[in-house]
Amino acid sequence: MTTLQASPAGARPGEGTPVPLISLEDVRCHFRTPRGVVKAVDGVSFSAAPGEIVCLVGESGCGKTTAGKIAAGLLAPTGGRVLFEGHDIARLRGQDFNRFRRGVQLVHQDPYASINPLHTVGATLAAPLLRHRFASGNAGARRRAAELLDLVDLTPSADFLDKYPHQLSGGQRQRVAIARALTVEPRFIVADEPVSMVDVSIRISLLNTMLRLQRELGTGFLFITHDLALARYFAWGGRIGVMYVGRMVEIGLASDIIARPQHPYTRALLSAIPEADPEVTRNKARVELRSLEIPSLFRLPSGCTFHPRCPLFEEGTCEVATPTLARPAGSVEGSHEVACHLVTRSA
Amino acid sequence: MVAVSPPAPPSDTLAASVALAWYAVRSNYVLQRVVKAIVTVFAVATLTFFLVRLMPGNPIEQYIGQLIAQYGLPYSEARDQAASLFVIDLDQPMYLQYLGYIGKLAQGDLGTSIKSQGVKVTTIIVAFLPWTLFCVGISLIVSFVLGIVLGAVMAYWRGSVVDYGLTMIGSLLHSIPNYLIAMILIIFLGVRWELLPVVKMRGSMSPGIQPGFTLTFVLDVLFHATLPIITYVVTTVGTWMLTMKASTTATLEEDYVSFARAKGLSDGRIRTAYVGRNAILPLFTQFTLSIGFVFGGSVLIESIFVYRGIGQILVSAVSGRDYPVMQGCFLITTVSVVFANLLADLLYGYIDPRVRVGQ
Amino acid sequence: MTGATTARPLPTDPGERGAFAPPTALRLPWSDAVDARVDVSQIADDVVLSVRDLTVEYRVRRGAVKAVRKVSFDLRRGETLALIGESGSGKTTVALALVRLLVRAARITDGTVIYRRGPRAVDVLRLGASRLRHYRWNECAMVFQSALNALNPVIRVRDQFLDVASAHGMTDKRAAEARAVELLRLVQLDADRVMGSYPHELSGGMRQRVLIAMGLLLDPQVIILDEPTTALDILTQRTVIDLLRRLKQERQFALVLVSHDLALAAELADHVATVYAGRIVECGPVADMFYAPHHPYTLGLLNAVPTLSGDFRALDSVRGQPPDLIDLPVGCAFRPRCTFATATCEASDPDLLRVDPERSPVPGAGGHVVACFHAEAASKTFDRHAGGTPGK
Amino acid sequence: MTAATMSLIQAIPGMGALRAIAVTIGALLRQPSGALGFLGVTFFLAMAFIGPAFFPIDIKPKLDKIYLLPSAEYPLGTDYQGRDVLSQIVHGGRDIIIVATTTALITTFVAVTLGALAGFLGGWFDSIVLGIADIILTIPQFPLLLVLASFVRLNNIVLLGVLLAALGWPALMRAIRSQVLSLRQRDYVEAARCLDLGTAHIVFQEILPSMSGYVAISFTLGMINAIFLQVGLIFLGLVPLTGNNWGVMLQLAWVRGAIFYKNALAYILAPVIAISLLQLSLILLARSLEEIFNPRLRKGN
Repeated sequence: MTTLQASPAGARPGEGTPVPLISLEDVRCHFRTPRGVVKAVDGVSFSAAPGEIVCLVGESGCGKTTAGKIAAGLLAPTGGRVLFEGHDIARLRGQDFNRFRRGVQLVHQDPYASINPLHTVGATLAAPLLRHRFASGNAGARRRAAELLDLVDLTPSADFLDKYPHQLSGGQRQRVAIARALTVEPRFIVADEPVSMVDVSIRISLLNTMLRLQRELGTGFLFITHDLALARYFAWGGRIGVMYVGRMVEIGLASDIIARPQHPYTRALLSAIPEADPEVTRNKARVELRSLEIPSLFRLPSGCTFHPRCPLFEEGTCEVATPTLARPAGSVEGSHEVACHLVTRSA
Repeated sequence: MVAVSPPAPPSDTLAASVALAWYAVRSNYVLQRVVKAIVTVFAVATLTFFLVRLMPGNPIEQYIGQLIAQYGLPYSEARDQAASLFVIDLDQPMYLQYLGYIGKLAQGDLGTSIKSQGVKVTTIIVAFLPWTLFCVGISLIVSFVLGIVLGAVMAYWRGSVVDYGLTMIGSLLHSIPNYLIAMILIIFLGVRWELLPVVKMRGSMSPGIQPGFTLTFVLDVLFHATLPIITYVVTTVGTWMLTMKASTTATLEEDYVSFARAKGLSDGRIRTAYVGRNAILPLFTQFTLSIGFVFGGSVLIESIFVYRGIGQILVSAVSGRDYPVMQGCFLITTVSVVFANLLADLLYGYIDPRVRVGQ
Repeated sequence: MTGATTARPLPTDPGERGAFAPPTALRLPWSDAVDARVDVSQIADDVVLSVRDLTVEYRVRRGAVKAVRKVSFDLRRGETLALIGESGSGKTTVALALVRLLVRAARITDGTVIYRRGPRAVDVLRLGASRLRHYRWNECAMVFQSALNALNPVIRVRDQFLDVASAHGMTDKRAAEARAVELLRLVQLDADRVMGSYPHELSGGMRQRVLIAMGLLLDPQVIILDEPTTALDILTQRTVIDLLRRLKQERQFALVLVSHDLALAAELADHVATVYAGRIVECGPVADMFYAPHHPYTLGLLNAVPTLSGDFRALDSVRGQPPDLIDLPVGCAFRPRCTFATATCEASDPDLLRVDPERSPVPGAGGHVVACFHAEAASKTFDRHAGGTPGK
Repeated sequence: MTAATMSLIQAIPGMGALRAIAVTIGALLRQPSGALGFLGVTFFLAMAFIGPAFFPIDIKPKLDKIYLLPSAEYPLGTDYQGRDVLSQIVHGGRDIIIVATTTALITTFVAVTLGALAGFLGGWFDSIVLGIADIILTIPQFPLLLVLASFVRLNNIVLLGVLLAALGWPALMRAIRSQVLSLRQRDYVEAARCLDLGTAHIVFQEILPSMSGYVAISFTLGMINAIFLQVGLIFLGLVPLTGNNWGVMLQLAWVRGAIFYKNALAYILAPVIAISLLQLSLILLARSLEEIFNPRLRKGN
């Protein structure tokens, strides 16, 4: 069924891939607003190997969507660099830039807003196919569009080609959005909360489709979500990065982050999430925070931005210096990094 | 939002302080409105100056020519006389002339009428502006209040005969130009059915009446203002009705209205504080636009009813080519509108807590 | 853990209703509100809200949307009932019907909603305007899904509290304000700051807590919450959930929780009802529902929820799309999406039947009921999540 | 709005402009007010541009036929010089409609261009254009027109159109600008950017089709305002337009005191009703267009 050229087989971190497919290096994105400067993203670094799944997790306002847009090249960072196959995308020109442009695609959160209501599904898919010569002629584009719809499990594809978005459900629209991203045969897809606006009962099948694409086509994913349980499911073989008000506070293998969270914020999140199991969820140990107040993006706390809420807060340390990502005590090099003075102290 | 490059090192340059001032203005609602009002008045003053001074065949040269032809004055004398009328010193370079003109304006000197020699433009304005302000002000308020009440009724009873009828009337009134309504009023109420003594109602008050706070005076003023006020109200109320209906209908769908019902609040309280107040908010921005429209319309309405207000003076100044008067009337009309807009804007800021951002 | 909650005696003296009980003057007499058409003896002693055959339709141009079809359940004093289902299943419509806040296009075509306090009871669907106004908030408070828009944007929080107080006869402004402050502190808000704020100055979580505090102002017997945590951040969600759990214990109100979030139900509910295409298709004590579900749809929902604990396992969604509520499938509405469907399912719509025969077949009355011809077979295929141990 | 209307409208970009117009008219005719407005406008266009071919203008003064009551020979009576009023009405719409259309065309063009540029470029350009627009919006239009009319001789239809357009663009420009701003922010535009579909595709396929309805509404509103202003100017005698048009009829009737002649009722009411009906048709049309296009515009927010 699939006719896409599979990219080089996916690689796991630590297996020694020399050049990551995409990497963000100390990326900053500051917005100037009438009320002051907002540091939406403030020094975030991570990379993804070809075919790898990386999850960015955090609450609203943590900068995960901004980071995703920067990774997709839709927003220019105000500091730091984005590398695609080792090259700074800000310096890519002509053919090289086009290779990046097609190599990284974005799937938006809201399938009701991300598809132009005026075009049929077929027309939506045909435009990029024809423009980038992935198909020739209307008949060719239509054939290829049908294949792509099959690929995202919108079957029978012939039923969907001539439909308008308003005739589709949210889940079906999101599949169209994924198919549209696949038209240019990307090697990496930034998926920004792709299932948060889709009904609970069909979320998993959408994720399963995306996981199959990753397996079969070798497409890497940056999966952005606020739901750690979804992150665990989707990134089971990959990595999870946890963000808090513009900074990455913890990143590591998905299994490590979920089973052995190190950063107090990650721990608080994991302990706070209710689970669909009455016994488990009612007997969960809670991490109590010192404050319920979410810091204003206009006036971020000094030092570690989490310090006013952190249960481990230590005066004289946390509010003074900004912690950087480092290996926590007792972990394998490269598999797990935490930005916390106290957790990494004894490492 | 604008993405900025990495924070620049702090500098005390002029550009930086200008930028700072700009942000201060943008973030303060009241300041923003006041600056806008000042800029508008300034722009209009500038426009009138350059129209008078720079247009080909500009009134100053025309007037000088006229003086020479009519009275056989030598050029220099004619020129001096013209310059004094227009508050412009013609010997100075253009930019100084402009500055001088603005300076005189700031002192309230608008020049002297050409037609009524020696009469200060300010005197004319002081005599006629209050009548227009009175008429337009009353009309705006009556029309707004009436439109809001009717619009709310239409929204609550939407789909009923009342709603249907009022919508039809509203659309009809909305579509007929105000001067045509004025003519229709005169034709039917005055001439055909002879219900109103339209000829007697001309002017802003009857001759021989002593101004003062006496009943006779107030009644007489109202008598003369009746037709203009009816015209203004009739021609604007349709818009308010239809807009208020749409706004109320939208507000009725809001969660906080259903929530107010869930809380068991009384219908009266929900209608006023929850639906009414929120539904009126979007009408306020339109209200400011309407001030200018109604004020501008006074030009036509006052001519038709021969009402002695600033609009009629403007028309006669234009047809009589009395440029200083025209210039002054136009300026003062604009300033009135700008000032009324400013008031409405500030009132809006008071009513809607959400616009007071930078407090 | 047992699903059925034990009934607690209703305190006779208002002073016993906890430290935050409102002054007695606040409570309007429930007057002569005994509805002759309501036979109180038919309703169990501890039931505060008894819904029977509730049917709601929306009239649209294409026809009648059958949003709620013959829904029956009992809500007992101090108990939490969660209505779960996907969007468009009719769970919100049920909640709105309980306080009669349906939109114009909706018609309640059948059913009764009996509200009971002590020996008196009324049919909410037949209350006159002034009694309905009293019933709302005084007896039954409903907090909507969209906490962000539920507060009037141009009025300070203080005045919105006072609005509620004065609408329900609480004339002493100072007492009402003091009580509001008390309640805001109870929901862990900086009461003085919040009282003087406009809604837009508060975060989503703060607004949600303001609404909950407002809900408690008159100490109602029943509180209905529609998706109380959906728009909130995780840590804020946790605060709200913990708060609800604590308030439930302290204040003894009965709670109807409407949510698509199974985890929220698992956390807070005593009873859970699965709503599909306007019907309750399964209802039972929370442990039964999560550990021994009998309806293929409940099973499907549970199998589609990723978890944080336990072993990693592949999940899958319920296949297919929700049915068109104007043109429902013949027989069981879930049949087109069901893996267990047979010819029987097309012949008729299955009735709600008890899973354990000695309990009542009415949802919420303590038993586990299911509307499926293949409940036994479906139940056997359920593989419990590998976290925790069954509560029985 | 029904699903059928919805799909019809959504089919627009896939079709030619003519089909799109046909579909819009079809949708208009399905609403009572839309049908009325459309038929009214069509009637006035036909009367102004086809009518003169069948009704020769009556310009000969007939002193024995002054202020005649309506009769079979003169269905709307005669004027102060004994000329046929009906023929003047038939001939009197053309200039008004031409000026209104010219104004609306220029207004729409300027407003769409400046609005789109301001919305897309943002920054200083946006601030300046918006500032100018705000100032023009605040100045009362009619007095400004009077002042301008005293400097410029408005004896040319096109010039009048340009002048009216110079005052009419700001309101429209603001509306277009906010449309562009909101459309530009849409996720599907960003998706097109991400797919590198090119600026031409984004402008002509993603953004403009969603605005076509809006432009049509704006055009109609522009005409309404232009008719109001020009007739007002003519009525005050400030536009020395010669020939026949409803404004001149009104002015002459007014100046000659025709309102005081009871027999002249039809003469003076004829232009009043003609102008009012034309305005009413245009407003009904604009409102129906809004109803057709707006739910979709709002839905995207």
